[in-house]
Amino acid sequence: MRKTECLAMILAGGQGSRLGALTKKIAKPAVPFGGKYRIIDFPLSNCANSGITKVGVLTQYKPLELHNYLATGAAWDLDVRDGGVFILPPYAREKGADWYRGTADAIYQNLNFIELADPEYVLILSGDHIYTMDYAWMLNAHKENKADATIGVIEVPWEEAPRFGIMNTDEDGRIESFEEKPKEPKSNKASMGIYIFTKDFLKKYLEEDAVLEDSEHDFGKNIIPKMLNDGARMFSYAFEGYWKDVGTIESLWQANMDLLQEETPFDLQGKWKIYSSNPSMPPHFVGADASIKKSMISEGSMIEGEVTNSVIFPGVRVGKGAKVTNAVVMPMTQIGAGATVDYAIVAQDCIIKDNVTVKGEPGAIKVVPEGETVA
Amino acid sequence: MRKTECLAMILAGGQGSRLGALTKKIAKPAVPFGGKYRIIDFPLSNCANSGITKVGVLTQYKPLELHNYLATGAAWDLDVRDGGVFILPPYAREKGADWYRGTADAIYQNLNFIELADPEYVLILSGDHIYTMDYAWMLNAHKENKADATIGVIEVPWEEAPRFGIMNTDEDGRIESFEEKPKEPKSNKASMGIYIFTKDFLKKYLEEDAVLEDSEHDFGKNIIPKMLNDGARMFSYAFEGYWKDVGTIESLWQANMDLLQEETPFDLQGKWKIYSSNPSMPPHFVGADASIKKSMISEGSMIEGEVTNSVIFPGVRVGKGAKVTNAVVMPMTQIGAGATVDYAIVAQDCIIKDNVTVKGEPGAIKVVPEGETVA
Amino acid sequence: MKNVLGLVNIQEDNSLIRELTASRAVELVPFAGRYRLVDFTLSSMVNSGIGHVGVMLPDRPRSVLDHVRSGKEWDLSRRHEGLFYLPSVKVERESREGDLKNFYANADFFEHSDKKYVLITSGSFIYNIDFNALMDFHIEKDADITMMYHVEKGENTGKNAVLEVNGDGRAEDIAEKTVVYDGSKMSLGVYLMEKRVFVEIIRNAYEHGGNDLLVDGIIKNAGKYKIYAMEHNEYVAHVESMNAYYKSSMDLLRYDVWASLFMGKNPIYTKVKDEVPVQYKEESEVKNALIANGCIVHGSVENSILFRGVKVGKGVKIKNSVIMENCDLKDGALIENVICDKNVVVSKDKWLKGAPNYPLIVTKNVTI
Amino acid sequence: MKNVLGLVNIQEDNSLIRELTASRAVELVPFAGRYRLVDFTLSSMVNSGIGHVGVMLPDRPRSVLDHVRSGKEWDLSRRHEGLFYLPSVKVERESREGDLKNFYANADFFEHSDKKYVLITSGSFIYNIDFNALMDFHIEKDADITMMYHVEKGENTGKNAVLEVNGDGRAEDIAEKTVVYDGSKMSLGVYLMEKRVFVEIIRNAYEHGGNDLLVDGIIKNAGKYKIYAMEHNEYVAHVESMNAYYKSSMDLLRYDVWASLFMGKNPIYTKVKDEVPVQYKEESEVKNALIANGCIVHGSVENSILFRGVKVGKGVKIKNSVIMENCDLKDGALIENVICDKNVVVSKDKWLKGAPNYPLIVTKNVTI
Repeated sequence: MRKTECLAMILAGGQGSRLGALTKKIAKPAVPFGGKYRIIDFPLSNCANSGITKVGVLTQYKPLELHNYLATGAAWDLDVRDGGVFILPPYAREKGADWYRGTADAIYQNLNFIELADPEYVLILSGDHIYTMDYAWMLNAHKENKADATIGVIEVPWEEAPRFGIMNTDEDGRIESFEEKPKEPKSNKASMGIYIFTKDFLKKYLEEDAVLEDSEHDFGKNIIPKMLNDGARMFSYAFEGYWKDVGTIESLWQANMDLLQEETPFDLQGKWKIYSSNPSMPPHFVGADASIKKSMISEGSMIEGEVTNSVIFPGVRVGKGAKVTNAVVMPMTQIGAGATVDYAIVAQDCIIKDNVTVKGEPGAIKVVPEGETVA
Repeated sequence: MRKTECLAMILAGGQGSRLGALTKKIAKPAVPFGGKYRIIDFPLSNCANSGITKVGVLTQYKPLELHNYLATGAAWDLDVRDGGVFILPPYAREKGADWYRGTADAIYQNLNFIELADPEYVLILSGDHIYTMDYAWMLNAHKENKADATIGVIEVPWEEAPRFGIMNTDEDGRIESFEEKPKEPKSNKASMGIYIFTKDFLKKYLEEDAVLEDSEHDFGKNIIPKMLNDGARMFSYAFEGYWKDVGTIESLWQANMDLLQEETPFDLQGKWKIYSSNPSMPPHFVGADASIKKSMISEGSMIEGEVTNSVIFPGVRVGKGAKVTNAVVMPMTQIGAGATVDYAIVAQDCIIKDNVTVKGEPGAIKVVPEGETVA
Repeated sequence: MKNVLGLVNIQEDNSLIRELTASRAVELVPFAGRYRLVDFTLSSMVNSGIGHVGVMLPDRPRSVLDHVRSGKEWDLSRRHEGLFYLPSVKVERESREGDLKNFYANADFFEHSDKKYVLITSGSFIYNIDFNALMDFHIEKDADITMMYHVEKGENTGKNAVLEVNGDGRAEDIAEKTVVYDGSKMSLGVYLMEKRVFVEIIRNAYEHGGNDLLVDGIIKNAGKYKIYAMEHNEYVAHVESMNAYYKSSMDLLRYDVWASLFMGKNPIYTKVKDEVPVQYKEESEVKNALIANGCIVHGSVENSILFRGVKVGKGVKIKNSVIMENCDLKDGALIENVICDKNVVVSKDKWLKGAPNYPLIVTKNVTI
Repeated sequence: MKNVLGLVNIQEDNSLIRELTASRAVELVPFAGRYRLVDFTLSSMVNSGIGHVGVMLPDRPRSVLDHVRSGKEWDLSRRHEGLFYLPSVKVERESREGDLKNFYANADFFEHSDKKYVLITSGSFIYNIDFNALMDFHIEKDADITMMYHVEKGENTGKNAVLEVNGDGRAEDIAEKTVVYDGSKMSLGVYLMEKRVFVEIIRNAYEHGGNDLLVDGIIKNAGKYKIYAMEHNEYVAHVESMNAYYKSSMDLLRYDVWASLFMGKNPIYTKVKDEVPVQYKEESEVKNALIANGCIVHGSVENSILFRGVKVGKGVKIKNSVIMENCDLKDGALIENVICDKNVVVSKDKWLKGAPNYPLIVTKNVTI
């Protein structure tokens, strides 16, 4: 049996309440993004491309729908011997079921899963971020530094630093202190919520934290500060490139729009492919009166109207004379003839009837929830 | 998308307390049986051979170990598009987590899984039985009878009938009444715990039953009697052949011994193969002083002693001069030189030291639990 | 359809569309923006519930092996049954042409299969068929062999079998023609029969010197077996000539054809490439087109099909053309009535123009 | 080993064990009760973390395709990378023998691969190797090419390459011999090198008229490249003759050989058949034997290997023999010093006896 060197655990979040209407029927990681992907395709593809084949996905809600989407993990080529994608909802145990009380508690409750896989290192990821990253390099740095913990950091504009968890490091990258949302930041290195821990080290801290009554069982608030306090060898790993939190409607919309720039935020055509469960649809059909500009359009769609500055997912129909601008239109949605959609996210399986207008504005994106009919 | 015509749900039971020491570390369906199989290989292989490719496995305990064993379902060729094996533990929902309160409640709690699969029929199976059966024939009978429910029955010796749920049927096989463990049975047709329901019909009864406070939420005790009471079209489907409950230590041992008869209880060499997750081990090694009689021995074992009337699983070592009789020895267990094992079940990964004796007797089979060392 | 063995016939008969088949069997010619011809019959079989499918390997098998691989995309990478390849067998002192020798060489394999029926199809037809209806028809008619046909509209050139069918569905005549006239019943190269009949036919035909399953196995036996034929009245194309290829491609630009082939309940599967959605840039203009994922469009596209990964530079104009995978059309290029095979590069400001209905064909990997 | 492309060489050179290779390539000869020779190198590659493996298809590819199929059992049925077949390419007017022409015909494929290294192995060696150690050695020595060898005990006939290696591990001489003497360093047919070096070698060797990778690619270039060789000191066998086959089979009846090949941390994978455990009946007697699942044993077996699904009737005596899959030895049969290929039936009370060390060979599907 080949040993799992590094096991990935994706914190796929709670109810995703900041995404509101989009997570009514599906878990946050399954929310569509970028014309054909789901948010979770990014960390999963990063894992596959980094050679990490065993991945646990921790989710509180709607695990079945997620299970159906992830299936055997074949889409990400993770259906390998000793690998695979495992959905880990908080299920009933001998002592009864507990909700995940925080990010650290979610990992704690799945320590038996980790022990079964028996890795040397555990990579903890967040399910809310869009980025491409080779975790193998970060793991190498962790090993070279003989670190207990390595935390992915990205330099953010100084004025935004107070919104993040900020790492203060020495010149070797060793973390000297950590401040959660500091008013006067000493550094602009923000934690990306990507951690590599040496397994036994992590286990010890999770077990200690689990019994503390006044802990919020959160990595950023409790675990990391405690580790630093104890003088553990903790290093930062600097990431450069596009990295975007899509935990809110506005940021999800903006991240979709980012893909339409002349220079896309990461090399979409490159070797680092983002894999996705494929819908087996034909090339999209463009009608005789269509107009498409500055947009991304996926397979199986049928465009007869005007699409500008928008992201269109598989199986969408845009009727004659319809105008779709600054919009994200998710799979299988139909937009009727003469309808107008502007500054909006229209979720899956919606019907926008003929000549209807769905209009938001910058900073107040209009959302049509899954399965709705707008007449 | 191909539609799932018939979805199978395997009730993989509670803590399997009647199997005691054997289910300390693994769920009952994962208990080894027959020299290389696990109990759940039988219903799963029956499903695969019957053309049923989507299977839910309902278990309360140790779902991770079971998940690891079932993996992608590839061993049973169930890793197909629109198919697969789904482990369904009682996980946390919006209203908090509930234990499965009975067989019917277990299905009720997974109605959303059933709705997602959207089958016309639901086949409900038990995870404690060893038998080979083509469910496709039973499904045909269900359709031809335009039945609401079809129940698999087997004729048992009249004197044993009081231990079973007994079906009284008319000459067309339509069930007229049902008695749970009748003192004076009117028929010897015992329920096998195999049900086919038309999905909508089942759903209605499960939803009605779920809110009844005095119900035990059990198919045999509550659901079936209520359906009969309402005059539903319920038919029996007669099964002929080997069918054995392995829910107790004695019956598990006996069912293993049944395989050693001159005429095996079902055609082990036939077309109806029992699939199993394969350990990739070589042919077993028989030493120069070994003696093997009336036994089943699997791959990867090394036999140097005497094995008589026993079932030996993969990777077992039987040392020189050891005597193993009337025993079931599960994977990777080592039996030292000169040791004696008689009327016993030795679970996985045990070590029986040299010259030690493990001895039970008929009716009082000795059990060595998983991972123990007997010195 | 659990008791049916599927067999996909790959003939490598590339006489009529030579430009596209220099490096591949005709069944592996790219079509419809992301597919190969063989995808259509393979997907139809799988969608009909056939789980054991043999694909014949031509003498030059690389194009088949590269595309079909393990069969995973058709859900045919299985432990039991699933996909298998029928290698072309080199019989010593064998000089016969045709598909019969390959079937004959594998006859023992068919004989040992535990399936009751075989469904033989050709890898070069374009359709999306549920074969369950064919099986019902076959059983209802108590036929020995059941074929399928399509009533052709307009004239169609290329080697095709044409049927005469009576009111009951019985095939009264089967003949191979080089032109199919309007209203003729064109065979779809589909044969359903019991395995026992199939083995009897190929043994008999081959051992009496035959070459071809259709001619020597079916046509010459028309008196001996009860042959029925069932109509398929949705879209069908048979790519037997460059003209037919171009015409069928242009057919796809009609919404009803596109929707009936691809958007019904049964998808057509193909090798997945994980390409990104099409990126349309500021100045793009697109009308009446099929555009596959992975394309980047700066210029204008009209009445055309772009395969996966095509780059359309600024000011490029594409009209009435089929541009295959990974072609790179540099700024200012003009392309009209052209079929570009894979990986063609058209340099800046170059013009390429064919005649209407006589497209110019640019072979693979060429830079112009 | 993510940056390594694995290539399994299948040569179909069946000159020396002709009786077992009439219907299969030598690499597909059954061995050790449930495996084929090629399983050993394929499993070693996969266990070493190589996920992209090409298997060369011989002219008669059926035995390879039937066994390896989609590669699923080796975990090589993948969407990306995984298993691929290198078809034997028929170059027109090509009369050369040897493996070089196949490598040459696929040179463009290797060139386009994004892997840095290639590991070429032969499908006819029996070993269980972790190639990670080889890669470490290759990098440490800064070698152009690294081979592997085994120090032979006793004399071994058959065509084998023998190395002279200096204290640093540098190969000072490589020669092809027909007898390998006690203490010689026998090549395991393993070559690790950068892809760029590999393509250079096959292009150069083929274009200058070469036939054989070892002779024309490696031996003749021994001065040009830095060739190192690493020892593998666990069990190795090379089946180059019927004698070697029989001897290696008997080797497996030593517990240490069986345990070192199969019971370490890396399993050997093969096609799974879901056979039941061996059923020993009342009167069975078995000593010093390897018995595969699916066998039913009524009689006595000594110093022998039974493959999957062998039936041993009452009163049957088997001694010093290798009995392959699904043989049926009826009551009272006597078998000594025999190798039975698959599906052999030995009738009631028949005797079959070879000489010690010169086993009698019974070919496939025969009834005696």
